[in-house]
Order: sequence, then C-alpha cells, then structure tokens
Amino acid sequence: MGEKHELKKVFRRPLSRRDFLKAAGGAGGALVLGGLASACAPAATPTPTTAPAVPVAAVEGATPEERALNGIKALKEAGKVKDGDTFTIMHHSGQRNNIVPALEEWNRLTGLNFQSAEVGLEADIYTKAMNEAVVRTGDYDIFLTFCNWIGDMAEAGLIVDQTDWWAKYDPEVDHGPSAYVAPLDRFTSLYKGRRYALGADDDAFSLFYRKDIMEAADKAAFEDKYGRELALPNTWEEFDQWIEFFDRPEEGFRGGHMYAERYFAYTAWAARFISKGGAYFDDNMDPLIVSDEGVTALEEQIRLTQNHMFEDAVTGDWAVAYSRFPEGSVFFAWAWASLGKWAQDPETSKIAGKVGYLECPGTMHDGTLIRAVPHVVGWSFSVSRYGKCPEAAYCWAQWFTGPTVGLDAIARVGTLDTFRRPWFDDEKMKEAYGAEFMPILLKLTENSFADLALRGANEYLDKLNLNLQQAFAGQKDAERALRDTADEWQKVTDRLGRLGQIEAWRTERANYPQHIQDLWKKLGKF
Amino acid sequence: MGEGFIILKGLRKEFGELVAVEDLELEVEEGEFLCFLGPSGCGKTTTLRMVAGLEIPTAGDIFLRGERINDLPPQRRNVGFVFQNYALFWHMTVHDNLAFGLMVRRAPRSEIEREVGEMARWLELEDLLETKASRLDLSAMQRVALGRTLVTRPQVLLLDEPLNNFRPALREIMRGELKRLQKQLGSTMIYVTHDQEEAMTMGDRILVMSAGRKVQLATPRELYRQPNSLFVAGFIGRPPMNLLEVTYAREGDRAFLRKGELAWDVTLLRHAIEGGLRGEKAVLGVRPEHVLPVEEAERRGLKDTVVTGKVDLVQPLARKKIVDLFIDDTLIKMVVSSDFPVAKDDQVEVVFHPQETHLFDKETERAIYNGLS
Amino acid sequence: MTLIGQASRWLGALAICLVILLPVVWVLSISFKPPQEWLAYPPTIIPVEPTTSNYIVLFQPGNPVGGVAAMVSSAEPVTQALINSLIIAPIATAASVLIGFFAAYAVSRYRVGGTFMPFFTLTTRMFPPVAFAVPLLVYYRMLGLIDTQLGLILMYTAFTVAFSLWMMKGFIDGVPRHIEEAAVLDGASPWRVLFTITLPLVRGGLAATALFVFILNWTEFLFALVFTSREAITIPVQVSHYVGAVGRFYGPQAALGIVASIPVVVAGYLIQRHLVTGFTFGLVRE
Amino acid sequence: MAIKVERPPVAGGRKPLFPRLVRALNRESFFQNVLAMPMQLLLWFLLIIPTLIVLYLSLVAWEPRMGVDWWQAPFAWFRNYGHVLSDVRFWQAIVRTIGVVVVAVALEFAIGLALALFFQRDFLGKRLFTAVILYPMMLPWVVVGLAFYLLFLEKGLVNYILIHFLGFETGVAWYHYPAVALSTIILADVWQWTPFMFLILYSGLGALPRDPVEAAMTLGASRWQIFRYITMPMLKQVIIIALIIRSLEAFKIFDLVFIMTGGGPGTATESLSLYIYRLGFVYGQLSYAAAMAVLILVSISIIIRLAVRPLEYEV
Repeated sequence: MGEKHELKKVFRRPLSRRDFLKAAGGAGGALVLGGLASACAPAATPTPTTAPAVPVAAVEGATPEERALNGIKALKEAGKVKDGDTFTIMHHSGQRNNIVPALEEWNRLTGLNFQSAEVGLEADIYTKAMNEAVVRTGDYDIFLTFCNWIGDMAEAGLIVDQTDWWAKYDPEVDHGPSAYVAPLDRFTSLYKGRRYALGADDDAFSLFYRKDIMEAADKAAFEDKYGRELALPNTWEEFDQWIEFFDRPEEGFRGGHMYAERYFAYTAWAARFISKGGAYFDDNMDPLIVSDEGVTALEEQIRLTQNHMFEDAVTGDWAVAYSRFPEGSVFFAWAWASLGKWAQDPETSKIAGKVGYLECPGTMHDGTLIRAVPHVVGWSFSVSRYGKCPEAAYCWAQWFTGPTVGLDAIARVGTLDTFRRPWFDDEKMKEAYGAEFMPILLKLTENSFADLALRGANEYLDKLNLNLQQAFAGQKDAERALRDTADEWQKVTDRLGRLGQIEAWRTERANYPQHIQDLWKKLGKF
Repeated sequence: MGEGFIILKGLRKEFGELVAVEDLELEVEEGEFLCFLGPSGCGKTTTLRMVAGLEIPTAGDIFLRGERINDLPPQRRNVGFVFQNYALFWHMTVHDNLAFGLMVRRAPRSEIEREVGEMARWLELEDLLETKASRLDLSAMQRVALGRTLVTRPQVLLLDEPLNNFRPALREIMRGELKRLQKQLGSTMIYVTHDQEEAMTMGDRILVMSAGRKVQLATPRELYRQPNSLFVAGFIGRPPMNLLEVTYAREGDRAFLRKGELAWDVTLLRHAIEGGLRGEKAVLGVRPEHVLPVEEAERRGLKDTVVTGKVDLVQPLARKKIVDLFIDDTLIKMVVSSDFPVAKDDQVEVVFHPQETHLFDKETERAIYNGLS
Repeated sequence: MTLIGQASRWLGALAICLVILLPVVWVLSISFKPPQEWLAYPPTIIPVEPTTSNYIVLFQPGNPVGGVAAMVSSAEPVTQALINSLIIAPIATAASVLIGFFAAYAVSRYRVGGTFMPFFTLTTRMFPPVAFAVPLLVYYRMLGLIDTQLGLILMYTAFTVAFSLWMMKGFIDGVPRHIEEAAVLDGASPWRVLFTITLPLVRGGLAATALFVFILNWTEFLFALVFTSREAITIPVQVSHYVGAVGRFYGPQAALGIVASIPVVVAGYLIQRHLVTGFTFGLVRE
Repeated sequence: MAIKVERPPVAGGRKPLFPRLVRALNRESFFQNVLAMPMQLLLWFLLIIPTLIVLYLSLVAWEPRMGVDWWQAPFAWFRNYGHVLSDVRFWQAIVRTIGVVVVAVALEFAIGLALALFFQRDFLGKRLFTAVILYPMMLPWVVVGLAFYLLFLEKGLVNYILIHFLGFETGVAWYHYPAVALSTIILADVWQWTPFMFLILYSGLGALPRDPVEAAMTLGASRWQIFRYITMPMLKQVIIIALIIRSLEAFKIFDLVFIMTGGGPGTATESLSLYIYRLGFVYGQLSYAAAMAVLILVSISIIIRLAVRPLEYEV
C-alpha cells in the first residue's frame, strides 16, 4: 500500500515560489537550447508575457488531439516521461463515465498510465485541491474543477499557467471551426488574463416547461387577465405572469421550481440582476448589489418563490428539481441541461415528450431585450504544479477536450455537457439532448455569464447564498439581505487584498458576453 | 398449617438442567438458631435465598407465621439477610449503610438517628460512621452488614456464611458474639455454613444438606451421636469418624462383622442388622475418640475384639494426641490423652468402644445402628 | 417471570423496535427503489417497481442504476473500499481498545499521569477535526503516510484511544480492588492479575468499548476523505461517490449503507453475550 | 502416606526463563508505566507536531490562496483570536450547538437509560431486539443524514403521514423555521446515538454487582429506591463518562446538519463544526479556523475538567 511513499519522497523539498521564478526565468533560455530543461518546467505564475495574437501551434498535428499526442511523443523523446508513468486525475464521480473510457484509449495511444481519482462531493474537490496546494504530495496531476475556482488555485500556486502551452499546442478554443461557443472560450479558462484551465463543460442554466399544459391552457383567460396573448415569455415581467398563471396550489401543482436553496439561491436572482444591467462590483471592488437592479431583482424573485413554488425550492437540495419536474408536479423548472435529458426519458419521467424549452427571459433596455443566463459552475481542467510532468498532463486535457475525442466523451452520460460550437449540430448530441433543445441551449450559452471567479469565489458566493436563502425563507427583506452580503464582501475583499482583487475583477468582467458589457457601458457603469 | 414459624414444603429450585434444591421439607421454630450445613454447592444458600425471596422456587411453598409468602417480594417479607460478602453499599458511608433500611421505610429522621446511633454504639462502629464502606476492614464490614440488617428488626435473620472471611481466632470470637446476640434478640436465625464446627457450636438444630437434599435435621448432639447416614457420619466430627468396610456373616446362632482376620461379635445386634442390611457389605464406623488403647478399655471394663495397628504418625495437640494407625493397610485415627506413650512404628493394641460403634449399609449408606445404647 | 409479564415486555420491546426501525426500513426501501421513486410523492415504503440494481451497481459499476441510461453509476467497484475498511477499522479498533485498556488500568489503579494525562487524551476529541486536518496532512506528508492504510490505522487509533481509555476506566473502577488484592496476596504477578482477574471481569465493558470504537472507525468520513485519494479509500468515502448529473444516487448510497452495516451488525451480535457480565463481587454464587 | 508440601506458586506456574527480567517487569513502578506507555507514545508521536502547527497557524495571517507558504506567513499574533471573539456568526453557532448538545444528549440519556433498564430482565428474543436497537449507529452517518433528509422533505414521508393518516391540512415546512429545522436534526441525532447510550448503560448495568441490590431488597427498598440510591450511584462513573463522550461528539455535529439543511436557511441551523468547515475548507481561512479551534479547545477543556472532577475523588 505504501510503495509510492518511499522515504526519499518524504524529504523531497517542494518547489518554493522563489525557486520557481528562477526556473521559469531559465526556461526561456532553455527553450532555445533545445527544450532540455524546460519541457516539464511549468510556466510561472503571472509573468507578464504578451498573449499570442495569432495562434500558430509549435507542435505538428492537424487537430488538437494529434498535437497532444505528438506532444507526448516529444516529451518521451526528451526523457520527460516514459511508458507506464502514472498520472492521476482528480475529478467528480459524476464524470467517471465521461472520463474513464477516454483514459483507457489515451493510455493505449500513449503508453502512459493515467488513472482517475474520484471525489463524490463537488465541495470536497475544492477541499482536496486546496489541501494539495498546502501539502504538495504530487499525488495529483490534473484537476477537473469548477472553473470559477481557478483563481484560488492559481493564487495558491497549485496550478500552472497554461498560456504558453496553448500557444505551443493550440487547443482550438477561441478560434477555428470547432471553437468553443463564446463566451465559454473565455471564462472557463481565464484568470487575470492568463489561461489557467481548459474548459470541459457547458453549464448554462436551461429552462424547461410543460408544453402539453401550455398548449391545453385557457388562452382567453390568460388574455383577459394580462392583456396579452399567451406565449413564451421574453421578459421577466412576462415570465412572472406566466408562472403565476400556471400555478395551481390547490391541485398540488406549482408554477415553478427555481433554486432558492443553500448553494444555488443566487442563480435565479443573478439572471434578473445582470439582465437589468447590474454588476457585482464596480472597478474598485465596491459591491454594486445593493442597487435598484439588485433589490428589485431579488424582490421579484422572492415574490415568485414564496407564492408559486414548493417549499423544497428553498430548503431542499438542488437535486429536488430533478424529481419535482419529471414527476409532473411543477410547470416550470430551471436547472442544468441534464434536467432536460432526465425529464425526456420515459424510464424515469412521467412527462417525457411533454417538455418544452425556452430561452432565458431578459429585460428591455430602450427596446433591446438583454438576456443574461447564469452559467452555473462548469468544469475545467487545470494542471498541478506538483505533478510528475505538468506538460504531459496538459496534453491529456487538450486531447480529451479535442473536437473528436471530446465529442464522444461528452456524448456519454455524465456531468459534462457539450461546449464546442459544431457539436451543437452533431447528430449524436441531438439525440442525447433532444434535437429541439440544441438551438436553445446554444442561445442560452451565448448569453451566459460566469459565476464569480475571483480569488475567494467560494466565499463570495457562499455569503451571497446564505443571505439570499434567508431572504427567500422570509427571514430578511431583500435590501437587508443584499446589504449584509455587500458588507461581508467588503471584508473578504479587504482580507484578500483589494488591489489584487481589483485586477482580477477588471479582467473578469471582460469575460461577460459582449451585449452585457455594452449595456454596462451604456449605463455608465464601466 | 403447622405451628412452625417458618415452614418449607416440597421446596424445589432448578437452574436450567441443574436441580439445586430438591423437595425440601423443613419446619423452623420461633426463636430457634438453625444452621444449614453442607459442602459447597449443596443448595443451602439457594434455600436461604428462597426464604429471603431473592430466588423464586420452581415448586413448593414457603410459609412464614402460617402465611404463604411465595409471591411476596423480598421487600415485604421483613426478613433480614446478611450476605457472604456483606454486599455493603460501597458508595455510602457507614452511617448511610446503617440508616438505609429505615430510610427506605420513611422513618422519621429523629428515629433513624437514634436507631443508627444505638446500633453503632452496640457494634462499636461509632468512630467509623462517616467512613466510606469500601474503606472498612473485614470485621467492620461484617458488623456493618449485621447492623444494617438488625436495624430494621427483621422477624427472621438469615446469614450466609458471614464469618468466611475471618481469621480462625477472630472467627471463634464472632461466633460467640453472634450466638449471644441471637439469644439477646430472641430472633429466629438461619445460618448457612460449610464449617461443621461452626454449626455444631452455634446451632440449636442443624440441617445437613447434600446435593440439594435434606440429609438429617437434628440437634448437634444427635448428629454427633446418631448420624443417620454415612454422609453425616463422615461430615460431622473432627477428626472424622473412622470407617471400615466389613462383611456381615452368620455363623450358626452367632453373627460377626469381619474384616480380614478381624471379627467383631454382633450376635446381640443381629436382628437390628438383619432388619437394616440389604446385602452383606457394611461399613463399621467408630469415632477416633472411641478407639481406646487396650489398657484403658480394660480399666473401663469394656471388652471387645483387640486390634493391633502400627503407628504411622503422631500429631500432638494441647491435651491430646491424634495417632494414625495402620491396621493392615487401613488407616485408623485415634485420639488419646497426651500422656499416652506412643511413637512412630510402635505396635499399639486398641479396642473399639463397643457401645459407640456405628454400622451403615454399604449400599444405601443409611445407618443400621448407632451405638448400643 | 409470569407469562403476562413476558408478553408485555415482549410487546414493549417490539414497539420500541418498530419506532427505531422506521428510518431503517426507509433506508432499506430506498435501496430497493429505482431512481424515479427515490424522491417520488406520494412516498411508498414498499417499492412500486423493486429493483436490486442498486446493489448490483456497487459491484458492477457499468450497469445503469435501475436500468436508467442517465443513471450510469460512476464509482469504482466497492471491493477496494470494502477491503480497506475491513482492514483499517478492526486493526485500529483492536489497537485502540488494547492500548486504552492498559492505560485505563494504569490510571485507575496507580493514578499514572495524575489527573492530567487521562484528561489530556480527551482533548483529541475536543478539537474540531477540520482545523486539525491540514496540519496533520503536512505532518503525514513528512511521514509518507498519506493514502495508506497504515496512516488511517494510526490516526484512528490515536483519535479513539481517548474513548477506550475513559470507557475502560469507568468499567475498571467498578471492579472492587479487594478482588485483585486477594490475588496479589496469593502471589500472582501484576500482569497475571491484570489478565486473569481484571480482564475477565471487565469483559462486558471491553466488548461495549470495542463495538463503539469500531463503529466510530467504520463510519469515519472526514479524515478518510482528506487523507486518501485512491489506494486507501474507505466505505464512507465510497458512499459519497455515488452521485451523478442529477444529484445523489440515493439508491446505491442506501444500498451501500446497508451493506456497510452488515459487518458491524455481525460484530455487534457476536459480542452481545459479553455485554452483560454480571459478576457478583468476585465470588461465584452457589 | 506421602505428604506434599505446598509452596506458594511462582508466577506463571513454572520457573521463569529470565528471572531478573520477570522481576523487573513485575515491579510495580515499572509495571504501571509500561501500561500507559503505548498510549502516550502514540499520542505524542502522532499529535504533538500537528498541534504545534495548529497553534502556529492560529498566530499568523495565512490562507492557502495567498500564495505564500504557511511558515512564511506574517504574524498576526492574537488578531485572529480577537476576530473570533467579535464574530457574531461564531457566537450564534456556539449557542445553537450547545442547545443541540443539551437537548439531544439529555434525550439520548433518558431514552437510553430507560431502554437499558427495560432490557435488564430476560425475555424472549432479547438478543435480537438488542441487535435492532443498536442498529442505527451502525449505519454510515451520511446514510442516516440522507434518510432523515428525505423523510422530512416537504414532499417526504413524514408529511405524507401527517396529511394522510393524521389529518393535517398541509405538511410542515420542516427545514424552513430554524427551531423546527433544528428539532429534525436533533431527532436524527437522537435516533442515531441513543443506541450508544443504551449500549454503555446496558453494559454498565450488567457489570454492576447484584449483591447490593439484593441487600437493598431485603432491607425493604422499593424498586425506585433501589434505582435512586443504589443503582444510579454505582453507575455514576459510567454515566458521567457516557455523558462526556456523547457531549463531545454531539458538540462536533456536522454530517446531519450538512446534509439535512446545509446550515440553512442562511445560517439558522449552522453548527459550530459546519461553520469551521466553511471557514477552513470553503472560505480557506485556515489560520482563522485554527484560532477558533484553539479557543474552542480551551473552553471545552475547562468545562470538561469541571465535569471530570467528581470522578477523581472516587475510589
């Protein structure tokens, strides 16, 4: 059991930050000398190099997959890795089905021994990753984590800046025919303007409703009540009426299920808040949530939650949505794309074939409808600095997310969802998600904005969530909840260093979809 | 029912397969000091515990003052019980131990204090009243156990080998104390012991038990002189009775008990013997003090078969000697006065006191006759 | 006891057990339910479409749970975790109880370490484990014990020995000293007294302690999570692995809970007859 | 007749191989120290360095994501402690946790004792019943948490029973109101840990000498009086130890809260351990969490020290 912990390893001094800068400094020279020392030396944390303007891969190969494999070949030739070397990927149990078959294939192709180490709770992945940052066992080579944790992991010195590898191997994320859907290409990987991770998922929140009930509804009654025709809602006001109309508590049938619980309460609020033109912070990291946009958005969502939803929305866990909607006791549900697959499966769902999809409602700004879709969590690969050969580990990630290999892997049941543009038109994907849903999912993704991804993202979000949950449970009013959050955020920011956070936030808000950035500009925010 | 104070009728106790007490019949008179005597495991403690109500009889009845108390819980029997290991309330002081019985009866505080004080004075525990029971020495523990029970003035006092843990000297003193106490209180006592000396010195009557059965119920004197069985004969008296296997034979009008070359003329007793003996094998018993040197027998005019034995061991005591003799290969013990001259390997001629011999059936082990009287 | 007494006692016990069993039956029921019934309303105790796939999936992870394609179980087979748990928990328990028993004897009879030492051991249970995890990790990295069975065994022993000490002290204190003194007077060595006099008398306490410590070791989650990655994962960590894109796999989690409880139940049943020793101050009753 | 001279038996019944070693082993001073040695070695070896690290961490301002190694972090001295003492969420968690401990442990003790007494007499199938009673604590904690979480969901079994069998109009929103949510957590804890109290009291009762009880019976004490004056005092040691152990564990209540309510709504049901978990593992404030842990350790130590005191004067 303990062979891999021989004594010599016990006293292997982990690289300190200082050694590291030295090594990185030498790396440039070494590259010229033939890449002898540098091939495996990870690039330094924020070293100010200019991002490659036109990516020209330094490694031969027509596709990201080929380049990744060639990369391994080169690393082998340079003696950096050899057959049978063991690499460990820490990932969530829900991705085993996506990853493990691919791992076998990869090991066959490369002769290396990549293995998976699964973790059951998402939160525990963060815990274990951050522990690795402190303890540096070198037991993990690759982390598949929420993409908004890369700030923490990068600042803790755990993960390697991949920017140079992107230049060298070109994973075709933000260009070319099989690029990621924008803005996934940015926020799944960027922190402070550098590429720290390779996105492997699309978690734009998706909206589902009961097509059958809507079609059978009393259209005249709707028109009488709201003075417009019954149709899928485009704005949040229309959405609220729409939910209200279909809410029938006396039949045990509720209008909707939107998260108001301990971990994802922010989602429903954030969609309204951002579409109204809100932003989490200003450029000095002073919170902007205690604003008209913020308070109104929360009040609207509280009204909806308290009047038209089951209590479970506030106090159950997130998986409750996955039974309330398929069992046919709510009209509308809002969750990850997987809920769609789940609700359309006649095996598990009473409403298979009765599910409709809609775009996320938005807010009208001078005649323009601005939609903002929360991209909730979402997984991306980052590479450990303390692993055996970070560059080889990176190659795996690029190979796995490549246009062909990735397509197969993502089409398998698991917690990873489609993210490259062409995949949205692929038959395999259409079959997996439902042909009707794919164009909607594409639009949702295009309008999506990421979770807070600053250093301390978990803490910011957790404090927001606990206040919002209290508001939804009626224990705080909207303004008070947001104000309390803002106060806590200020403390976090100060503790973590305001200057660094300002830098991170300024680059982070550039990851929002263009139309939202335009709106901010128009409203004079930034 | 009868006039007995405590009456046990057909009392029986089984522990699973094991029969601890078998169909015991017993009457105890009021004010009597009765001893249960028997080897370990003979059921005497179990019987005592049934009287106290700590064990429920499998069958049979227990009467106290003519009232059937089988179903009465121990709390309501008003029977005092002194346990072999005292079973003190180790976590309490001596005072609280003594007061316990009265306290649970909700006696007024003043009465409790008075009674406890008196009892402590009487048992010389006054200086120890505030000591924890677990810190006492054995004698004090015993006195506390006794006092704790007596304070409630039980109708019957049951004692389960209370002197077991004492040094012999102290044991003798305590015996006297207990006996005096019993006379003083006039209470009925049942005293369990496996020590025959204790039973003989203390008991008004003694119930000898073996393997769950009553063997003999009699006064100490009767037990000594007229044991009704080999068991009692061997159990009572120290050193124990000499037992010789003999064969009964009629020779014309005369009758003899033979052992090898030796023969005792029992013509006069032949009717008694023939009435009791099943086969021809019998056991002749004679107590060591009734094995008389020939000279003494002649002086006292007692004539019988003279037996010659070789002295194997002489144990001098204060005023007596115990002499082990081998007659052929049978060991016989005799008690003689200490001035009787005898040494190892001497040949000694002895006579069994003719009026003090006992005969038992070899097979049934029951007494055929006890002495000639 | 009378027949009526027996019957009423029995009925009472039955009632108590039913109350206790309700959540157990609920877990059992979930473990036989297909995915769509885990959270279904109205809830049923008897599964509508009972399935054993929750159990099958524990050992053959490829099979989708309840035949539902979206419910491909995503964990390694439980075999590894089961073997680890079966090695770690019993060894750590035996070590903890033995070490604790010796120490308890020293504390109870000789007051070794005064009042400080036994008390000091309790602090191992007062510390919030989360705060201890990272420092311990740093230390374990130095020792090379991360993700090893030995590492967990040592840790579990250390963190439960306080309970062994205290529980055993309670039971040893209950043995009257004069019994041991009698043996000493008979010339027995202290070791002999310890093993032939005291140990048999506190057998029940030892059994209870062992069972409790075993349960703590068997169900411990946080340290097992933080200190293992692949090689030494234990059952509770494995339980947490049954999750997927649609939330927790309640079925397999419940099934593994049931499976994992079997060794403890067996252990508990085996030692039950030792639980009550009922000695009567040293001497065997006639 | 040969007379056998009885000598006091030598230890072990035969001559020891290494008489001096055996004598040394048997010397009391050595004996008693050898007994306690393994435990001391284990604890010092395993825990002293991590404890020192915790203490050190509590005195610096460090979080892993600062990108500085922990031994290079700047000293904050007692600032962390100051912050803990002025942390409202901390105090609320403390009060809440103590409340849970008091209520849960009291219930567990009362029920456990009642069961233990009930099971003193023999009856048919006692062993089987005992096994059933012990079962709840044998389940992994996560599974217990899940079972109760599902039971008390708005559309869970408990509400279903309330509505369909007990005539309630609507179900109860169990996790909505802090007090109600806390009671469900307490209920789960009581369900899971009463067996422990039962186990320890049951074996404690079983190990008690019968004699004093019988003596008390013959002295006329009623069942209640025997229980009150004899059984309970004799059981005192075991009871105090059981209460201490259970309280210490209940004070760390985590899994049930984490799974059933996540500490919500908001922080309404957050236990101390859950808060420390969030601080350490979600917020990454390891040195702050360390300071809090040290403070907790010190204060619990004082409380337990007082609780343990009565045990020390016992014989």
